[in-house]
Amino acid sequence: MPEGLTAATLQGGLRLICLQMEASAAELNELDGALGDGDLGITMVRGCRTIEAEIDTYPDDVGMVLLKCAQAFTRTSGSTFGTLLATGLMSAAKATKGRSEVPWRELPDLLGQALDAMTKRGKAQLGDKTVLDAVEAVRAAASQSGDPGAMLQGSRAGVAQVMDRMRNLPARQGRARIFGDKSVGRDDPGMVVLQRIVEALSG
Amino acid sequence: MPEGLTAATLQGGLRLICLQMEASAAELNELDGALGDGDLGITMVRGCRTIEAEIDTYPDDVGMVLLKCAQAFTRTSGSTFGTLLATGLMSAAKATKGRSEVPWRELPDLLGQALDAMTKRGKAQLGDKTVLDAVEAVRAAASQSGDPGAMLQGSRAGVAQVMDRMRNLPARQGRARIFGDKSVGRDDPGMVVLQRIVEALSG
Amino acid sequence: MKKILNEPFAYVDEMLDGLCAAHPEYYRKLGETGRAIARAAKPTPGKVGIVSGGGSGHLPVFTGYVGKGLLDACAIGDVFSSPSADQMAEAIRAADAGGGVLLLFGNYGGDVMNFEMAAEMVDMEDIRTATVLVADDVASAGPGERHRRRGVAGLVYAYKLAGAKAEAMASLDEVAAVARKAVDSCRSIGVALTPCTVPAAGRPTFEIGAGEMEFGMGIHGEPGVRRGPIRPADEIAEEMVTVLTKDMPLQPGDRVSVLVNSLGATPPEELYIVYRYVSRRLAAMGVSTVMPLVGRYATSMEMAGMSLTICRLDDELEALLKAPCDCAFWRV
Amino acid sequence: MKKILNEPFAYVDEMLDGLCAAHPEYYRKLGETGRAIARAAKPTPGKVGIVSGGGSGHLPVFTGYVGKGLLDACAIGDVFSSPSADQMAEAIRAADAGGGVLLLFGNYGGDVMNFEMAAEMVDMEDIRTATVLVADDVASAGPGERHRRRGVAGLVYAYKLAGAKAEAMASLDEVAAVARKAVDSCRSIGVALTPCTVPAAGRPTFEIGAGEMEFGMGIHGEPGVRRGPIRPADEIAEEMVTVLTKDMPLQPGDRVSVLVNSLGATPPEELYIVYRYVSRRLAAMGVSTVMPLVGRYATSMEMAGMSLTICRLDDELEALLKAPCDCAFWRV
Ligand SMILES: Nc1ncnc2c1ncn2[C@@H]1O[C@H](COP(=O)(O)OP(=O)(O)O)[C@@H](O)[C@H]1O
Ligand SMILES: Nc1ncnc2c1ncn2[C@@H]1O[C@H](COP(=O)(O)OP(=O)(O)O)[C@@H](O)[C@H]1O
Ligand SMILES: [Mg+2]
Ligand SMILES: [Mg+2]
Ligand SMILES: [Mg+2]
Ligand SMILES: [Mg+2]
Repeated sequence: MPEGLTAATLQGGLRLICLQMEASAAELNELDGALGDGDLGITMVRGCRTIEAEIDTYPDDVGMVLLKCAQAFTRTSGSTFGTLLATGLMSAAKATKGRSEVPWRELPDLLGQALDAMTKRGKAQLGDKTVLDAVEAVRAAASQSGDPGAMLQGSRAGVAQVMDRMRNLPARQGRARIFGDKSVGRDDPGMVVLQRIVEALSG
Repeated sequence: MPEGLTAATLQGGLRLICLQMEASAAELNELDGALGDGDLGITMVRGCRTIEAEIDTYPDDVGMVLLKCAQAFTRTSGSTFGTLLATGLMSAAKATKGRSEVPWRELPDLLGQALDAMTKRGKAQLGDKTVLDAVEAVRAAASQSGDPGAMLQGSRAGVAQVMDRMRNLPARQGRARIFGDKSVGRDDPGMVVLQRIVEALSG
Repeated sequence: MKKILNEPFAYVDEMLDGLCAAHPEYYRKLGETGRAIARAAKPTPGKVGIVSGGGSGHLPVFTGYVGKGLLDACAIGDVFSSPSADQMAEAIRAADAGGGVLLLFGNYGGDVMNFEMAAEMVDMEDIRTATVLVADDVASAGPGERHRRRGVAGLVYAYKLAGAKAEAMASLDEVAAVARKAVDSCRSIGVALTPCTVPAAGRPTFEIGAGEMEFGMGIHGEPGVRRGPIRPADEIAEEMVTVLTKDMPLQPGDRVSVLVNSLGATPPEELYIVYRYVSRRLAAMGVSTVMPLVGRYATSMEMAGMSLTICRLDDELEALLKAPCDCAFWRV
Repeated sequence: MKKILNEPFAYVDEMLDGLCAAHPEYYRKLGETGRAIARAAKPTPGKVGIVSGGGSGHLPVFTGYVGKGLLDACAIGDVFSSPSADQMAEAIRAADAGGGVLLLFGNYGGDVMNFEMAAEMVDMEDIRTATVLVADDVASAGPGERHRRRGVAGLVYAYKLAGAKAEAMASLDEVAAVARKAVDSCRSIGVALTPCTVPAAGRPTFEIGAGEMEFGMGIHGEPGVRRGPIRPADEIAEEMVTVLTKDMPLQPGDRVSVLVNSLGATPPEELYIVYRYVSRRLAAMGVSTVMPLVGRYATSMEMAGMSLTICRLDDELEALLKAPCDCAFWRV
């Protein structure tokens, strides 16, 4: 087992995520439909299908693979989540460009930088009950250990925790904000996407 | 009592008609509202108010009085009934221009000419369940006698008769035609106007 | 149907006040009745005048089309009601510049009667008039009874073509001949999805189920040829083209203009979806489309639905269609 | 809300097909995504390009305003959804003629994010961009937070004024400065009477009682400031003028243009009734109205309601407003 994230490991992970998104599309559309325009599943599926169609041609360069993933979303979606995801991926791509392996211990920093880029792009803050809070939970868990398996276990727990904590708060960003109190008691759909991704990766 | 219709007699009759139309406006609007645009009472009241406002200045010329009446309607209404009434009045005005008295026995011919003009204008036929049928009933009654009182009595009966006869036929002209079978069993609103006029004149 | 208005009986007069206030460079309200509108500019001496008119509630029809290359004056009735003969006569007088006046309007009983009467009035004042009725709605009578058809969006082509001819200083006979040719070359068919409400009446002009449409319905709610479930845009467009080209067959090599017109609430997005199909369909027949019009050209206030008009062109009509025109609602 | 369409997911692409088929002299679809539209004519070398974009369902906004004296290119999203950053980048590339490109669009989260990302993309290709957000809806945030306001019909003035400046071969900084001045000079407020339906969602954007209106509601159904019974047109107009002039006080002698805009179903008749009041009201304040716009300039498909925009003019803005422009929906 390599000491870090290789392009091959990344591709394996992407395949798992793509499978999961096909399975979760209806759930995500429905969650987003209750508080928004109902396209979150569509956004994820479109991006993932573009990735799947190209993945065999991806180069042995972690940064380039991440860039391709970012582009899969900027090409197929103008929805907030797609754009934020692309923003985060782009940030990580820049930091890893030209490298065929990235040590696991660099992951928390990469996630932190991605989070910064996403925060700047979306002008939301931690605590606003968005995907940002879930990303932060993953970053925090990843910084607790150098082992990818432990990172994933920690992320699962961390994301679940932050979702529990925020469930009864009103949404403060995006279309869901328009629905105000209707969002109280409901999970943020963007956080659910991250939860499904972590679940897919931890098998 | 003069041998015929003078401008003064005509003015007296007009005053009675104007009073009657104020009283019948709501009824006429309602009848027309069921099978059309509900403006028949408005049409009559607008024309009559214009007549009332000017009647004291009318000249001693039967034809000119009739012309003024016609103009009262062309000025205030574009609705079918107003235009047909004006057409009939105009025809009678032309035939009596410059005369201060018109013998009663000329009345059937004047009505016949007015009816022809109205028929030409509206492109309807006798039997189509319109005001034309009521005018024809008045003309027929007027030709039965040279006495204005008897003419009016005959007209009352004749109009009532033709209305009874047509009540269960469908409308074939104007907006009422659109309602088709809904018009069966209902009096034609234009015939009701003539009925009220005859009633007003026969006191 | 919700409306933004004041007193319903003031609807038309307030609308005309606003129209003339917003566009004094185009429209001038004539004194006596306030229900006749003429071009702001004085008529060119000798030019044939073109006058139209009818009930309100159809903007840009009728008043909106007063402008260079289109109408010279217009008489405006209450919503869906004919203006009076006096108002028409006033419009005719304003449009007269010595060359005679063409009365060009839709084939509705009240309008026909009143224009006839108005023509008699101005005839006594030595204003020569000619009358051409627009009767383009194929749903309203069979091909053998074309003179009984109602006038709908085909008015727009009649105004444009006759207006351009008049602007070229043609004689009254020539302008009337072009108007007649325009009417002969136009066929329209509409589909209604929702009714509208006449302000003074306060109730919808007809009732229709939530999932229904009526093919061939008239712009005032006159009954159409068939009511049924709303169908996909392409099927509606297909049926419209079929009906129109059955009534006026087109040959490969023919040139037409088409008007895809909203009755009011139907947005341009939907009109373009329909136009997309119509233009392909005509191209497949070998018919070329010239200067298509897509938008709200002849409406019924907030009614949802659309109409398709096909106007067959020859060299003369094509040139007239492309000639300049200018009013607050349309510029070529 | 009844619609004439085919597959809801094809709504936007079919609409764009029809738009480009009907007006090839104005609009050209760019290859890759089919969701970027540029002027049919090649850009003048050195001219600053102006690009806008946003969700569909607002015609003529955004795409309709691609044309001389207005926009150079536009990216088009699904109904009420931002286009992607790639589509925006494609529009920017098409608009670039070496003088840089102004990104001029409404202040909506998704559009802002994607335009930012697109600007970063083309920056790597050495295309210079400047961004100006239109944020004119006074109902959406207080005067202290103007940058948080949504962009609505004020877009039309921003396009027109910046577009005319760019046509005069001004620099990117100068064009951006005019756009900023336009945004600073515009205030809008809307009133909604009925919702509309996003085709893919198939249900109305909000619910509202039969006799109710919502003052200050956003064009996508964003909550407004007050819901209540529908009031007479003059009262609505009075409240609108009051709200706008409180936010942007006007002095006797000031010049403004006003846009009385339908959200879609509301017919021009009603807009003119409102304009009639607004113009008198402004005149009574000693404010003169220049080139008023009355019609459907920024819509939400078949939504009923209207908005009022006041744009305060100085000599420069007045001249730019009156400069020529030409697209399928608007010509000056
Ligand atoms: N400003 C923001 N910053 C960060 N995340 C946001 C922001 N707005 C929305 N989100 C996230 O995006 C999710 C919705 O994504 P998406 O459906 O793509 O939005 P839309 O379709 O409204 O553009 C939300 O559940 C939330 O997690
Ligand atoms: N073509 C016609 N010829 C003769 N009379 C007609 C014709 N059409 C309608 N009428 C008469 O006119 C009456 C309706 O008048 P009115 O309300 O003025 O019509 P509208 O408002 O539809 O123009 C009918 O009741 C009928 O008597
Ligand atoms: Mg969404
Ligand atoms: Mg979305
Ligand atoms: Mg009536
Ligand atoms: Mg009437």
